[in-house]
Amino acid sequence: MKTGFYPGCSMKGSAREYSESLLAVAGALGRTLPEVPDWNCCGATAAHNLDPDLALALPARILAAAENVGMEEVLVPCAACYSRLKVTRHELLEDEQLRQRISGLVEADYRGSTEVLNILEWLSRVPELEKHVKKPFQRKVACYYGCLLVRPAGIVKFDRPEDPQTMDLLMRKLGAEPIDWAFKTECCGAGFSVSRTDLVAKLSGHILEDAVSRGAEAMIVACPMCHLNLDMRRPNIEKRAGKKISIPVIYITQALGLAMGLPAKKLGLHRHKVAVKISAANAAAKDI
Amino acid sequence: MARIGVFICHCGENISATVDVKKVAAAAARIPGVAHSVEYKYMCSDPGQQLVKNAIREKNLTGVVVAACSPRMHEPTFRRACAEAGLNPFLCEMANIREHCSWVHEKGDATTEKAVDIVRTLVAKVKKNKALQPIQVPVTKVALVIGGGIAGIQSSLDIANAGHRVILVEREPSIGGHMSQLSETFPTLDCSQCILTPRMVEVAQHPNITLYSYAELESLDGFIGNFKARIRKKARSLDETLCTGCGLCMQKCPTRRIPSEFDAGLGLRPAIYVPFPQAVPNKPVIDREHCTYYRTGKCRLCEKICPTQAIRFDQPDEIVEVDVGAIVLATGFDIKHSDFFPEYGYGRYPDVIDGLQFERLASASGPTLGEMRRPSDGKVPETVVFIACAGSRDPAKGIEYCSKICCMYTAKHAMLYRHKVHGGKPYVFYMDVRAGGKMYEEFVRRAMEEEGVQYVRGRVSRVFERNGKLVVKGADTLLGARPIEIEADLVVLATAAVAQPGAEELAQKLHVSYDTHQFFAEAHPKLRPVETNTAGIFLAGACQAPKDIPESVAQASGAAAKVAALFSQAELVRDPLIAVVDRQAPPVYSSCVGCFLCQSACPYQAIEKEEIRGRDGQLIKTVAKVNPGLCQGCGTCVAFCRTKSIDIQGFSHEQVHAEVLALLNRGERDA
Amino acid sequence: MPDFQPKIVAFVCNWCTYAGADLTGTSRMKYSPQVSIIRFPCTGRIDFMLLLKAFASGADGIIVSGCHPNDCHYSSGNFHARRRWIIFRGLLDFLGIDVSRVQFSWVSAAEGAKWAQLVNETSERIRELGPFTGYQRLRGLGVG
Amino acid sequence: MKGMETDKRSIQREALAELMAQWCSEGKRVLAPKRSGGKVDFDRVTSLSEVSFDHVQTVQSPKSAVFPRVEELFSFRSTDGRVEIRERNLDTLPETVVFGLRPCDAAAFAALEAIFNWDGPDRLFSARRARTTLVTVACSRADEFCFCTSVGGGPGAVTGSDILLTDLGQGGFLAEIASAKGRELLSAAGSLFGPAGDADKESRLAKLPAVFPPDAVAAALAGLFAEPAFWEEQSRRCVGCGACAYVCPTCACFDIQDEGGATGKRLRCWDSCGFGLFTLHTSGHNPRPLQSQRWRQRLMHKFSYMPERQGVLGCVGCGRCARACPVDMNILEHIRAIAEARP
Amino acid sequence: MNALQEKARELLATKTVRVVIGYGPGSGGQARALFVREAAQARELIFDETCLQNLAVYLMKPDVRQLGKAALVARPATLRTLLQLAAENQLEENSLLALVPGADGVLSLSTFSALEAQVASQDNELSVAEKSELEKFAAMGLDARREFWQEQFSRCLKCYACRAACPLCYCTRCTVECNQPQWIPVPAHDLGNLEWNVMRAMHLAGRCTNCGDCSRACPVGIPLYLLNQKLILDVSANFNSRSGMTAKADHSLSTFKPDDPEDFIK
Repeated sequence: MKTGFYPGCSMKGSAREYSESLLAVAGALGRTLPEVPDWNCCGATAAHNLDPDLALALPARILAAAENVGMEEVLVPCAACYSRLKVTRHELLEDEQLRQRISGLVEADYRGSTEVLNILEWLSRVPELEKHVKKPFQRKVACYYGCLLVRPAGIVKFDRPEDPQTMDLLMRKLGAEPIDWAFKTECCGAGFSVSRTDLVAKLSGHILEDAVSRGAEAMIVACPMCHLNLDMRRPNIEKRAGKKISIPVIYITQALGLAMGLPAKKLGLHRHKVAVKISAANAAAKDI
Repeated sequence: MARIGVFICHCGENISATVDVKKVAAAAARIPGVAHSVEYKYMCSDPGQQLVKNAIREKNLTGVVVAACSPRMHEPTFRRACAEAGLNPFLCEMANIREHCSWVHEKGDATTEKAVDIVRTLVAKVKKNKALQPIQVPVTKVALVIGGGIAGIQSSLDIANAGHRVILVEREPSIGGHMSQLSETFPTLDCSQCILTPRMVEVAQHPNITLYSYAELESLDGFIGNFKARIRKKARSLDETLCTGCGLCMQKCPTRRIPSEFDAGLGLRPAIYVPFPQAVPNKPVIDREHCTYYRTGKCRLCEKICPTQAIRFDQPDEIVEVDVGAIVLATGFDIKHSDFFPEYGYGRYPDVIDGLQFERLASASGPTLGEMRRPSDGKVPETVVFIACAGSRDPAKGIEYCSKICCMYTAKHAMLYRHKVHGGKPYVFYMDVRAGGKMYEEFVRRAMEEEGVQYVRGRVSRVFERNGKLVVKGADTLLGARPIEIEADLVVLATAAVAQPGAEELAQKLHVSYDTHQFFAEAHPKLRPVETNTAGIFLAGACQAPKDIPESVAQASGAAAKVAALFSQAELVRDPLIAVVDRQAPPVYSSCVGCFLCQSACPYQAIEKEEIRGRDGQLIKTVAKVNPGLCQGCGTCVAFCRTKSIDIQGFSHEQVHAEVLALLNRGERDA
Repeated sequence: MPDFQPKIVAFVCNWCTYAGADLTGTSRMKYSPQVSIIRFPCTGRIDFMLLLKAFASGADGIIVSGCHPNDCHYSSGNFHARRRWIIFRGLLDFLGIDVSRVQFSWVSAAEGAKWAQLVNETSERIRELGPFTGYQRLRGLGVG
Repeated sequence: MKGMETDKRSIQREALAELMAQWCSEGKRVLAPKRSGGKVDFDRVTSLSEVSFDHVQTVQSPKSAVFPRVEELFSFRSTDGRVEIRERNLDTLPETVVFGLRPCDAAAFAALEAIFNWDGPDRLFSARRARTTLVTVACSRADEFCFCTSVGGGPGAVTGSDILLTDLGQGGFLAEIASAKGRELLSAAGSLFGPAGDADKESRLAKLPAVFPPDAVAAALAGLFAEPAFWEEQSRRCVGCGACAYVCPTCACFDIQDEGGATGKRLRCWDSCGFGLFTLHTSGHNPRPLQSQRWRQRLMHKFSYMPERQGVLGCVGCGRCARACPVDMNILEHIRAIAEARP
Repeated sequence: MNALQEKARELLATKTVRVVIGYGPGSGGQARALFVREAAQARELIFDETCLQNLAVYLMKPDVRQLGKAALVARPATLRTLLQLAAENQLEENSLLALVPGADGVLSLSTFSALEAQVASQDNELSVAEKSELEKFAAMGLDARREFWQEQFSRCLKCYACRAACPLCYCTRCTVECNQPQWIPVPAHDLGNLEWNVMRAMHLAGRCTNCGDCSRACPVGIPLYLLNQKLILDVSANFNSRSGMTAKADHSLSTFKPDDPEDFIK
């Protein structure tokens, strides 16, 4: 199976550590992840708010590029990019006329052979993942999926839309104890990160508070946007809540890297706003 | 030589306004074999029919074509008229020159020509018609009712009261079904058991009813009037004739912590048990899965304690074979807790329960003796949230259909809760309230307006626990889709009503069809809602689709009436429009080669194997044979038969072949 | 061929399409008089040989219509018919016989309007195709 | 035609082509062997270049020239219970030249005539026969299925032909004019023929020694009729199709069919005694229910009944039935077995 | 004696079977059916590339059936035919021994499960050449196909050799023999020939096991195999089914799936 990698803009910017940790983990697992050649922006929220054709054309071009070089699937770690690519693929395959029109627009023909994969799908396919675990992640963690990984259910067809389990199962394999909580798929505020920080403070605040109140020691995420809101917007959240909330927010790839014993630096943990203290990420030291 | 009479109807002006009926009559008269051709204003009127009858007698007609309206309208009328005049009714055909001609074309030569074409086609057909005799099938006047819930009980009683024998088979140790589990019933709030128990007793005591409880249908053969059913009586592990139902064994049984099916898992029962005190029959069964003796080989306490020595540990299952003439299927429904909505936490939080569990909590005979106490800690819930459509009407995550009973029972639940916990706060999350039915809407209004039930129109996104409360997150779509959270002590899900788990398997045993949700399929959604496509098998209650009690009872009585009608004759008389397999004199016997591909094509299992043997008993050949009791006359087998050995009466090879040729060859090929 | 009036035979089942065509009449919808109906109990009853007989007798087009899937009065006759037509069409096409002259359809008892539309569309198409001379030439004696 | 002196001439291939063109221009139907898709069979031709010369034998015999696969006997119309019959106009039947048939085929016409005119003349057959001229080409090769010499014929036998051509090589043919019809043809195109010279016909002919005497067969058959085991053994692999009869130049069984309804035609179609249905009675009784009995009938008819009743053998040794048989029922082999089984 | 001859000799000598239906040398270098009823005659059996006939045809003939229990030398298509006959109630289990000569001797199969296993192990698909010939046809265009078949059928004599050679045309009364009504015109004219050939193909749809004997039998060389193979492909493409794979009644035209294709139905 030839698997390509679509980083998207976040992974090259605000979420560099997601990319770094992913590549570090992939390397340690003995897998290469060639980037989709000449990739472009997926269009994100902006495109599909403005121009429906553009919203399909941008991901279509990415998919065509991947298909062209024989990639049977593309790993899209950013949940937002994943959503755009997945939805585009679905729409194009449902409607042959649309597919031809969009292919014409981007002057590249996507025939539908390349599948789109999110990070959780990719990781859960690693056989005997637990065998790679050197330092079991013996913490209570809150697995946070956000909106885009599991929705719309009819299109992504991944996990249970309201009560997903894939990340919980993965974290269990790493030795962690996922908590039972109610905010797995609640909205973090997402795109309002810039325009309505008050909303983000409220929504993300609820998420963090519930996780903390149930004893979680870390939030595990798989989306740059979620990470941004929960981590970078922590001062706003704390201000609104009127209290300090110190739970760290780490990417699933970082959690895996830690469990595999990779150095923190390589996993980009130092880039977080909320400090991830890792004197020794093992069972004895509880201060991640 | 054929002598066909053609009778052309004007239908007032319905036909004659666009078709030149005189021309049609004249053209028909020229068709070879037509001995008589007339037109008349209203052929279906008494004088019109008289015209037909007189002509049959006077002109000695061998066949009749009435060119008028659709045969679906008046074929029975004219066939009856022919029979009255002494002509076999199956020698009469209708040429549809109204619905298929005068009403759909403009006035003109083409329309008249088409009317002539239709008449010529039917004349060609009727020349090949054969006099047919109705089929008579003997009827065993015993009914088998499968399922002893309210529908099965009602059907059994109605059939038994009509004077026929009934065999009632119930899978559980007692009859009563879901209705026996209910607390009170909408919209009258009368006690469910109070109205049901007398019926149960009546069943037990009725001289015409044989009750097999703790029994299941093993297999079924035969056809309408002549079924042979094999019933497996599961071992109760005791001798029913000796057991007095004293209940000592149940009191002494050391294995006591088994979740009670009757209490929907909220109560406990011993390993030897009756499901509930009013059970019929009131004789216990040993649950071999949990019984200490069956698990470890030691105990036999009940055996020692039984005053009549009724316990039989080594009792085997027993197979009973019965001949029955009709079957009523009344196997009911189930409610599904499954993971349609895992985010509601059913199974994770003990205080998230389903409607049936709420019934048990509210029932005076339930695990809390009717006191409203929640399962987790026995606390009286101060706030209760009822979630309607927890699975129903949700094609994305649940099932697409409406479970029909939930709106009403949810209103009832909320009301019952208020009656038992006066200061309690009930909330109902709903999509729409569907309260069609006598006094139903009024009942719901009462809940909303007089009983203080808070109806919130919106869906619940999730239920989670916080600080010992169940937080119900949802939206109130009537208040601008505002998100709301309610901290509840108890959450009740109106889960979807679905088919019984074994429904598909049972349907296959009985050869009745079922829908995509495994509910049994009625023969026609409007006009034959009680029949199945298999003659002699009828439906009652929620095994067909979700239904409330009055509907189930009504259908049950309907099914009973169908059975009684069937049993009112010594023999079943049916139209002979069925398939027949060629039979000839020796040495051919039949042109059938016995490939039996027709068998797999027949939707009714009507094709049987017949062994033709010589006088010495030697097998000569095995050929197909149509069971006239089962065949419904679709003719699918006919089109499959390579040797043209199966033909269907009324639409025979010769008939349809003649029609095709006659239709296309204006005035040419009329031999 | 403006004056060409095609001959079209419709083989229909009694329970759905025949009743649907009755409804067309009851609703007084108009359609082309070139189509005449032959009634069958079920599409499952329709022998493929009858279609050949119709063509041999001079039909320019054929309509075969019955109950929608899952609506068959006999529960599965139409499913059997559908398989038969799949194979039969493939064979005719392979033999160079234009299968567009045979229109298969599901018309329910409630679809009076669909029946009228089906008949009109089919007649129009057959009119455009012209007489089925390719087949009709086969009539009579091949050898003098 | 027996006893008539044959007139010998020669003709070059080009002249033959011209002759054929002339026939066609006169409106005659010319049937000749034509190669198509690996098989050689009689078909209508308009030029000599279409004609095959290098084959041993055609798949079908030329009998359809006088006894077509299907032919209209008359047409009818029934109105008001009265039937009106319209006879065929025999004058419209085509003048036909069958070209390139083999001497065995030419001999077969005598058998057909004997059958069709046995108890009275068959108008249609006789009219066709009268309009048919046979221009035969002698055999330069034979194969293992040929046995004309055992049934009274030969690769260069003239009997039955109107003109017999023998390929002398280098584009030249010996033409033996053997009948009045032949002479008519010759007189109409005399300039195309040359003198015969002293061509050695025999050396050009296939060598085919006789393998059984026909008389011995007839005698043996008489004793074998009531020996079912013999026929079962012989016919076991026969699958009962009609291929042998349909390709046979002398098989003349037919079936009468009406086509149409009140207006229609009565048709004569080929049939075969090898079919189980051939002798099936309306009652359901079949006097020849077994394939072995039908096989026996076929051989008896050709080698016993016809010599006895019509004084002509029903087999000309063309070997077509054996070549056409899907299961290799080799008639020669069976006849030899019969001849040898002579009690 | 080779393995096949030895096997046949043994079966006859032990009276396990009464006749071995196999191949022997025939005219013109071709093989022909040979009915071996004596052990001594077993040495006449041959098995090589000339042995093409589907001998299962003889199992349906009363003259052969009366000989007693048979062993039948079976080619791959013959085995499929046996299973198809079983599925159509024409062959009882263990009533016959199918002899399959192979590199490791002669397999002798009598149970349906053994036949099914053997068939499952062999190649039952149409060959690449067969498929490409059909594709060529599909590409020819409607008119060209019509002309082709009209020319082919115009030669048909209605001798029914195709039918007689086909082991699945075992009907004791064929549709062509029905005259009330007369489904197929008796005369071998264009219409009669077309209708006969359409009917023959339709009646074999979902049943034909592609032995090719109909085409080999046709004296005038009509390529009937094309029709059969076309329908084999259609049945497989549309219903994902293949004849002759199982002894259970599993006829693709008398069964159905609710979601069978229906894009051609309005």
